[in-house]
Amino acid sequence: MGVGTEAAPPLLELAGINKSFGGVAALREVDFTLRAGEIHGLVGENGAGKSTLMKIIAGVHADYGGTLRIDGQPLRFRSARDALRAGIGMVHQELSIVPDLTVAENVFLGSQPITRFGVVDWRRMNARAAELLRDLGIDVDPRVPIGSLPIGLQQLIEIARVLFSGARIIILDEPTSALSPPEIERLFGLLRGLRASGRSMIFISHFLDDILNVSDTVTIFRNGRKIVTAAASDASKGWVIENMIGKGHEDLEESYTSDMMLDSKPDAAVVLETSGLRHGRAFRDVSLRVRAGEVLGIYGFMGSGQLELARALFGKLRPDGGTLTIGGRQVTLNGTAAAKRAGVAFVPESRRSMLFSHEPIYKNMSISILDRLHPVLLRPAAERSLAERHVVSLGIRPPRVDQALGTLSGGNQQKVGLAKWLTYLPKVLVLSEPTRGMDVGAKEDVVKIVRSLREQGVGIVVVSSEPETVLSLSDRILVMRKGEIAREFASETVSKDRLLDAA
Amino acid sequence: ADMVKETMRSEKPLKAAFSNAGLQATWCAQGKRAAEWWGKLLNVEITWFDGELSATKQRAAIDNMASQKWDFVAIQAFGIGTLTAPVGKMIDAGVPVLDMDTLIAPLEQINVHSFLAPDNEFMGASVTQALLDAIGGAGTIIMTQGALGHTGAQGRARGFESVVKKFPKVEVLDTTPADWDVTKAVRIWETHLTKFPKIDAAFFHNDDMALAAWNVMKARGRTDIKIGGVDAMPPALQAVTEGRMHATVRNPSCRIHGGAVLAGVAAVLNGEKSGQGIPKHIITDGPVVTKENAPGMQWMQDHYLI
Amino acid sequence: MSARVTETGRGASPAVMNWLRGRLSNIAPFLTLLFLIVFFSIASPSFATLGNVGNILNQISITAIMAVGLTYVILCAEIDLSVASVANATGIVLAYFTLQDSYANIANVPVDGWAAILLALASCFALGAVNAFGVTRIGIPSFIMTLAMLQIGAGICAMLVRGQIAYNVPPLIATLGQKALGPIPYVVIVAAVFLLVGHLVLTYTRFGRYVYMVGGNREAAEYSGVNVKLVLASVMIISAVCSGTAGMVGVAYFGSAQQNEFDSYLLDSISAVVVGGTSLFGGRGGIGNTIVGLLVLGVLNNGLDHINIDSFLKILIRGLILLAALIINIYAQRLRSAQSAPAH
Amino acid sequence: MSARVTETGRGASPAVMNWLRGRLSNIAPFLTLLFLIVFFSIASPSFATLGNVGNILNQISITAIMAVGLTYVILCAEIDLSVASVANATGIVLAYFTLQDSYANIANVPVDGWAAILLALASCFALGAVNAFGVTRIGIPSFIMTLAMLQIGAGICAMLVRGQIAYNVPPLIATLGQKALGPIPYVVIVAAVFLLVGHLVLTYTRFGRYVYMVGGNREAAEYSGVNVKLVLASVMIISAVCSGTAGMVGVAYFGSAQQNEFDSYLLDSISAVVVGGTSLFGGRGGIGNTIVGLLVLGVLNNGLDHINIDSFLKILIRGLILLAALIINIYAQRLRSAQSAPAH
Ligand SMILES: Nc1ncnc2c1ncn2[C@@H]1O[C@H](COP(=O)(O)OP(=O)(O)OP(=O)(O)O)[C@@H](O)[C@H]1O
Ligand SMILES: Nc1ncnc2c1ncn2[C@@H]1O[C@H](COP(=O)(O)OP(=O)(O)OP(=O)(O)O)[C@@H](O)[C@H]1O
Ligand SMILES: [Mg+2]
Ligand SMILES: [Mg+2]
Repeated sequence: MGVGTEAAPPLLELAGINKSFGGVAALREVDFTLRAGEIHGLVGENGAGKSTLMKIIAGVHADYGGTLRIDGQPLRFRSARDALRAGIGMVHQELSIVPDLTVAENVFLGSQPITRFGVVDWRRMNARAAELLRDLGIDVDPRVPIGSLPIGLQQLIEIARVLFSGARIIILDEPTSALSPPEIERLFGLLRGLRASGRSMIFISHFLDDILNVSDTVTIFRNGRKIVTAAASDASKGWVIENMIGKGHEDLEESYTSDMMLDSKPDAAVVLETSGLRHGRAFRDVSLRVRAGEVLGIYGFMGSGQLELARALFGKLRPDGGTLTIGGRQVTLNGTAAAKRAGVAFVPESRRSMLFSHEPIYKNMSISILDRLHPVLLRPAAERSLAERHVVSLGIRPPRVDQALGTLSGGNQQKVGLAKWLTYLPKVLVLSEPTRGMDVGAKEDVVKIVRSLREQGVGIVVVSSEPETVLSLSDRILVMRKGEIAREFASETVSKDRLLDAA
Repeated sequence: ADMVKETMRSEKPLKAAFSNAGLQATWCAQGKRAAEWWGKLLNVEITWFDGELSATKQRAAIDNMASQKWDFVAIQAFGIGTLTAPVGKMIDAGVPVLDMDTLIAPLEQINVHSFLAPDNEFMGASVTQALLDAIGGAGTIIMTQGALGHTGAQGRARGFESVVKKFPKVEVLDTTPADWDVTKAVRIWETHLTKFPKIDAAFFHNDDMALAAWNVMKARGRTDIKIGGVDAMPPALQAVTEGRMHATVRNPSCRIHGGAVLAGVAAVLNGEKSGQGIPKHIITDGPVVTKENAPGMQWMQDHYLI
Repeated sequence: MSARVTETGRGASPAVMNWLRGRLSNIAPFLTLLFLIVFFSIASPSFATLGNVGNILNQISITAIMAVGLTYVILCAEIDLSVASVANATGIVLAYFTLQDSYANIANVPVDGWAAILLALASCFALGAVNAFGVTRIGIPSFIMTLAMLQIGAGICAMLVRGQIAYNVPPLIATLGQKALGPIPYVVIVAAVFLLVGHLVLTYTRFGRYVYMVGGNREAAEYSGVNVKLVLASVMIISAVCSGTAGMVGVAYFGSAQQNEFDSYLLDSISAVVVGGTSLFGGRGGIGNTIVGLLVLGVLNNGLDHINIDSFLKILIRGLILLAALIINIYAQRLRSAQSAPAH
Repeated sequence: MSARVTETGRGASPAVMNWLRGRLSNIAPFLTLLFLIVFFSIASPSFATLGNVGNILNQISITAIMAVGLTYVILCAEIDLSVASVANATGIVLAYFTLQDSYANIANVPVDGWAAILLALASCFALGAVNAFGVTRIGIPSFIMTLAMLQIGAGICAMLVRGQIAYNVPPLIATLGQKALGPIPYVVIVAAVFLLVGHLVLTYTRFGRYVYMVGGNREAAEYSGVNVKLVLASVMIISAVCSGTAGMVGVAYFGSAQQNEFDSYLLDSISAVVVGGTSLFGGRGGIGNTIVGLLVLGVLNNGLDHINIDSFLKILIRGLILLAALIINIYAQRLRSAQSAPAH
C-alpha cells in the first residue's frame, strides 16, 4: 500500500509509541504519520488503542514511550494545553461540554475572547459564536445554556469548537455517534472544506463506509498495534474488516446486509403494549405492541425521543400520560425496581451507566437477580456459578468471574451488561443502542444473543439511531421522528435508504 | 455610710434587656429564671438575647439589642472583648449597663454601671482548701480544668494553685483541661483512673464535669476520691447531700442576675450613679457548700436568693 | 475478540499483585494504628496497660455506634452531618420521658422505661425519615439536608431541656451505659454488636450488596433494577437510628443529658470513617475500615492524654497526625487504583 | 441538519421560558428573603428601621467576606470546611504580631502594623496553599483535607494565644473593623468590595469562567486546555485569603482575638452560599446568589432577635426556616432543570 515519501518532514510523526495502563499494554511500538492537508481515517476493534493514541497526541496522556514530532521537531506534551498551543485540537469520544455554560462559552471553551483590558468580551463572544454556528447551519441563541439543547446539537457545537479553534491538526474520535445522517453529511462537507484549506484531520469511526468515504488514508489498529496504513481508495470494506479482526470476514457479512424481510408473529401473546404514552417534550402519543418472541426495532435520529421512550418502558422516566401494559397487566412503573418486578429488563446505551467497574464480573452479573437467589441473604457460590455459565456461553474474555469488570474490554463489558438479564428471562427486554461504539465482532455477538433470546420467547425492543443495528436485529420497525411514531415497517422489505427517508 | 434609698417597685413597667453566654448552660438558665422572677417583682419587663455559647452570635444579638431602646441592660459575655462596640454605644446613649459574671472587656476599656461577679480565684481556693482539709493535708490531687481560654477557669486554677502551694505533702498529679465538656471529662478521667492507682481528691472547674467523672469513678469502684466542684447548682447540692461530692462552692447565679435587676431599677428610679450609689465592682462570692449547708442553699436557690 | 484471550491469559501474577494492592488501602490505616500504638507505648508507661486498652475501647464505643450508620451513608456516597445532633436529641428525648429528680428542674413527661426507649427510638427514626425524605423525595443533597437537620436537632434539644441537665434514664439504658458484664462494659458490648451486625449486613445480605452498588455507580444500580431511593432512604434512617442509639447509651454513659453534649462526635465519627479508608465517593470500604479508623482516633486521643505535652500544642499535634494518616491513606489508595482504574 | 433549524426556529417562546426558568433558581431564595422581610416587618416594629438595616449589614459582613472565597470553592464542586478555622488563626496571628497591653498576658512578638498585616496575610495564604497542595497534588478530597485543616487551624490558635485574649490589632485593621466612613461602617465597605470584586472576577475574567468550567465539567475543562489543578489550587487559596481577611477584620470588629471565636461562621458561610442557590455540585450559582443567601440568613438571625419568642424555641425555628428555604430552592431548580436537562 503506497505511502508516499516526501522530502519535507510530515506534519505529525509518531514513532515507536508504547503506552500501558498499570502494566497492561494499550499501545505497542506504534508508528503513525499524518501529512498536511489529509484526512486520515482510523479504525480498529474496541480497545485497539485508537483513543489512547489520539490522547497522546492531544496531550491528555503524558507518560508514554516513543517520540512525537511535529514538522520534524520532537515534542512532548504534558497537558492538553501544550497540545492546543501546538495547534492540535481534539473532539473526544465522550461528549465534553459544560452544560451550565452558554452555547457561546462552549464554543470558545477555555479561550473566551477578551477585550484590551483583559476582560471577557461577552458581546463579541456571542456574536462570533452565532456567526460560526450559522456557518455550520446551526441557528441557536448563543446565550442559552448548552445543556438545554438536544444532544446532537451539543455534539455539533463541540465539534464546531475544535474546528474553529484554528488547530492545524484536528482529531475527531467517533464524532458521529450522536449525529443524524444529514448532520454527518454536513460535517463531512466541512471536513473536506478544511482539508482544502490545508488542515489535517484524524477521523475515528466504527462506520467503515463513512471512513472510506471521507478519508484519504486509512490506518488499521488491532490489539494495541498498528497493522497497516493504506490509501482509502485502495481499501475495500472487506479488506478493512479482515485486518481489523485478524481473520476472515465471511461470517460477519450478515450483519451488513441492509435488506431483510420483516414478518410479525400474529399469534404469540402480547407482552408489552403502550397506548398514548407521552413524556414532556421528549415523546408523545406512542402506541406500540410487542409479542413474545418478537423483536421490535425503534429507529430515530438522535433526539427523536426513542431513548426517553426506552427509559419510560423501564420506569426510569415517568410518563405524563398514556397506559403501559406488561404481560397483560396494566402497570404504573414508579421506578426501575417496579419495572424489573413486572418483568422488564433494560440495557442502557452507555457502558458507564450499566456497570460497576470496581466490582468483579460475577457481582455485575448477579446484581439484578439477587432477590431471586434469596430474599435476604447473598448466595456468593450461586452467583459465581451462574456467572461462570454466562461467561462461557457468551464467550466473555477473560473467563475469570472474580476479575474487576473495569479491566475488561468495552465489548466484553457490554456483554456482561446483557448477561445480568439472562438468568431468569424477562418478559420484555429493552435494548438502548446495544451496539453503539462496538466493533464489528462484538456487534455480531450481540446479534447472536438477541436472536437466541427471541427464540426463547422474550419480547425485545431495540432502540437505536444506527440503521444497521435496527435492520440486523428487528422483526418489525417503528420509526420515530420528533417524539412521534412516524412510520411502521412490517412485512415488507426495508432498506437503509427507506429507513432514513422515514426518519 | 448612709443607707441607700430603698429600691421601689416601678410604677410603669421598665424595659430591660438581658443577655448571657448561652442558655444551654444550667447556670445561665437559672440566672434567666432568677432575673425574670425579680423582674416580675419589680415590674421590669425583660427581653432575653441568648448568646448561644458563641462569641459571634452573641455579638449579633447585642448589636440588635443596642439598636433598640432600654431602660437598663445586663450582660454576661461569652467572649471577653467581643461586645465592646455595641455595649459602648449603649453606655454612650446613657443606658445603665450591668456586667454580670464575666468581663465584657477589661475594665480599662469600658465603663459599665457595675460589674457583679464572683471571685473565681477565691472560689477555686476555698473548694481546694475544703478538699485538702478533708484528706488531712497530704496526698494526691487532680484538677480538671474548664476551657483554658475562659477567665473563670483561669481564676479557679490560680486559686487552686495558691492553696496547693501551702501543702508540701500534696502532690498534683494532673491538670488536663476538659473544656467544660462532660464527654471529655469522662474520657480524661478514664485515663486518670488507669494511670494513677491512688487519687485522694479531685477539683473540677465546674460541677457538671465533676458529676460526669463521678460516674466513671463509681463504675470503677473508686468512690473514695473526694470531689470538689464549682457552681453549687441543685444537682451538685444533691450530690453533696448524698455524699457523692465532698464540696462545691456557690457561684450565685440568682444573686448576680437578681442583683442586676435591682441595680438596674435603682439606677432608673433612684438615679443611682455608677461608683457612687453602687460600686464599680461588686464581688458576689457564695459560700463553700458541704453536707451541712446544702439544704439551706437549695432553699435559697428555690427562692432566687443566691 | 480472539486476540483478547492471549492478552488476559497471562494475568495470574497481576492478580496476586492486585490482591495485595487491594489490601493496601486497608493496610495503610492499620499501619498508622500500629505506629501510634508503638509510639505511645514507648512514650508513656501507663499507655500499654490492660486497663488502658479497656479505656480506649470504652472511649470509642459511642463513636463506634454512630460510625456504623455513617459508614453505610458514606458507602452510598452520601454524608450525614446530623449524626451528633440526632444522637443528642435522642438522648434528650429519652431523658425527657424519664422521671427526673426534682433538682433537675425540667418540666418533663415521665413515662415507663420501655415507653421512653420506644419514644426515643421513634424520634431518631423520625429524624432519619425526614433526612431520607428530603434526600430521596425532595432531592436535597444530603450534605445540605443533614446540615439543616443538625440545626433542627439542636433546636429539639433546646426546646426539651431548656438549658437544664437531666440525669436519669430508664434502667435498661442505664445498665447498658454504666454497668459491665464481668470485665467488659456493656457499652463496649453494644458497640461490638452494632459493628458486627453492621458488618454482617454489609457483607452477607442483599441490602449490603446494594449499598456498595449504589455507592459504586448509582446509575448502574438503578438500571439494574435496584430501588436506589429505597436504599438511600434506608441508610439515612439506619444512620439516624445508630446515632439515636449512641445518644441513648451515651447519655447513660456520661451520666447526663444536656444540650451540645455530643457536638464533638460529628468530626470524630466522620474522621473515624474516612481515616479508616472508606471512600467519600462511595462503594469502597466497610465496617472493618471503620474499626481501624475508630482505633486510630481512639488511640490518638487517649495516647495524647498519657503523654506530658503542652495542652495547647495537643490540638495542633492531633490535627497534624490526622492529616498524616489521611495522606498515607491516599497514597496507599493511589497505589491500589493505579491498576484497577476503569476504562473509558 | 435542516431538521434542527426548524426545531430551533420555533424556539423563541421556549427561549423566554428557559430564561425565566433559569432565573427561577435565583428568584427562589429572593422570594424567601422577601417573605422573611415582610414577615419580620409586620411582627416587630423595630425590625424595619434604618438602624436595623445597618445592623443586618454589619452582621453579615464578616460572613460575606468568607463566603466570597467559599463561593469560588463550591462553584468548583469542592468544599472548604476550614474557612472559620483559618479566619480564626489569621486573626490570632495578626494579634500575635501586634503589641498587646500587659493585662492581655500573652508572650507575643509585636512588630510594625504593616508587617503584622503582611504576616497574617502570609499565614492564611500558607494555610490555603497547604489545602491546595493536599487537594491538587496529593489528591486528598477537599472535604477531608479541609477537615484536617480545620483542626490544624484550631491548633495554631491554641498555640499562639494559649487561652488568653488579645485585644489590639494594627491601626489600619482597627479602622476597618470599628470605624465608619460617614454613615457606612468600613466593615460593610470591605465586604461590599470583596463581593463586587468576587463577582467581577467570576463574570468577566477568563479565570472566573474557568471556575465555572471546572465545576461544570472538569474533564471538558481539562481537554480545552484549562489547567484544572491550578484553578483548584487558586480557589483553595482564594478561599483561605478571604477567610483570613474576614478573620483580621473580624477580630477588629469584635474587639478581641481568642480561640474558637469564629466557630459558628463555618455553618453560617456554607449555609449562606447554598441557601443562595449555588449548587454544591459545582458550575452553577455565583456571588449574586451568595448575596441573597447572606441576606436570608442575616435577616433570619436578626429578625428572630426582634420578635418575642421563647429563646429555646428560636434554635428550632431557625432550623426549620432554613430547611424550608432549601426545599423551595430545590423545587425552583427542579422546575428549571426539568426542561433543560440534557437528553441521555
Ligand atoms: N485511562 C485508562 N486507564 C486504564 N486503561 C485504559 C485507559 N484508557 C484506555 N485504556 C485501555 O487502553 C486500551 C486502548 O483503549 P482505547 O480507548 O485507546 O481503545 P479504542 O481503540 O479507542 O477503542 P474504542 O474503539 O472502543 O474507542 C484499552 O485496553 C483500554 O481499556
Ligand atoms: N483498568 C484496566 N486495567 C487493565 N486492563 C484494562 C483496563 N481497562 C481496560 N483494559 C483492557 O482494555 C481492553 C478493552 O478495551 P476498552 O475497554 O478500552 O474498550 P473501549 O475503548 O472502552 O470501548 P469504547 O471506548 O469504544 O467504548 C481489554 O484488553 C482490557 O484488558
Ligand atoms: Mg476510543
Ligand atoms: Mg476507548
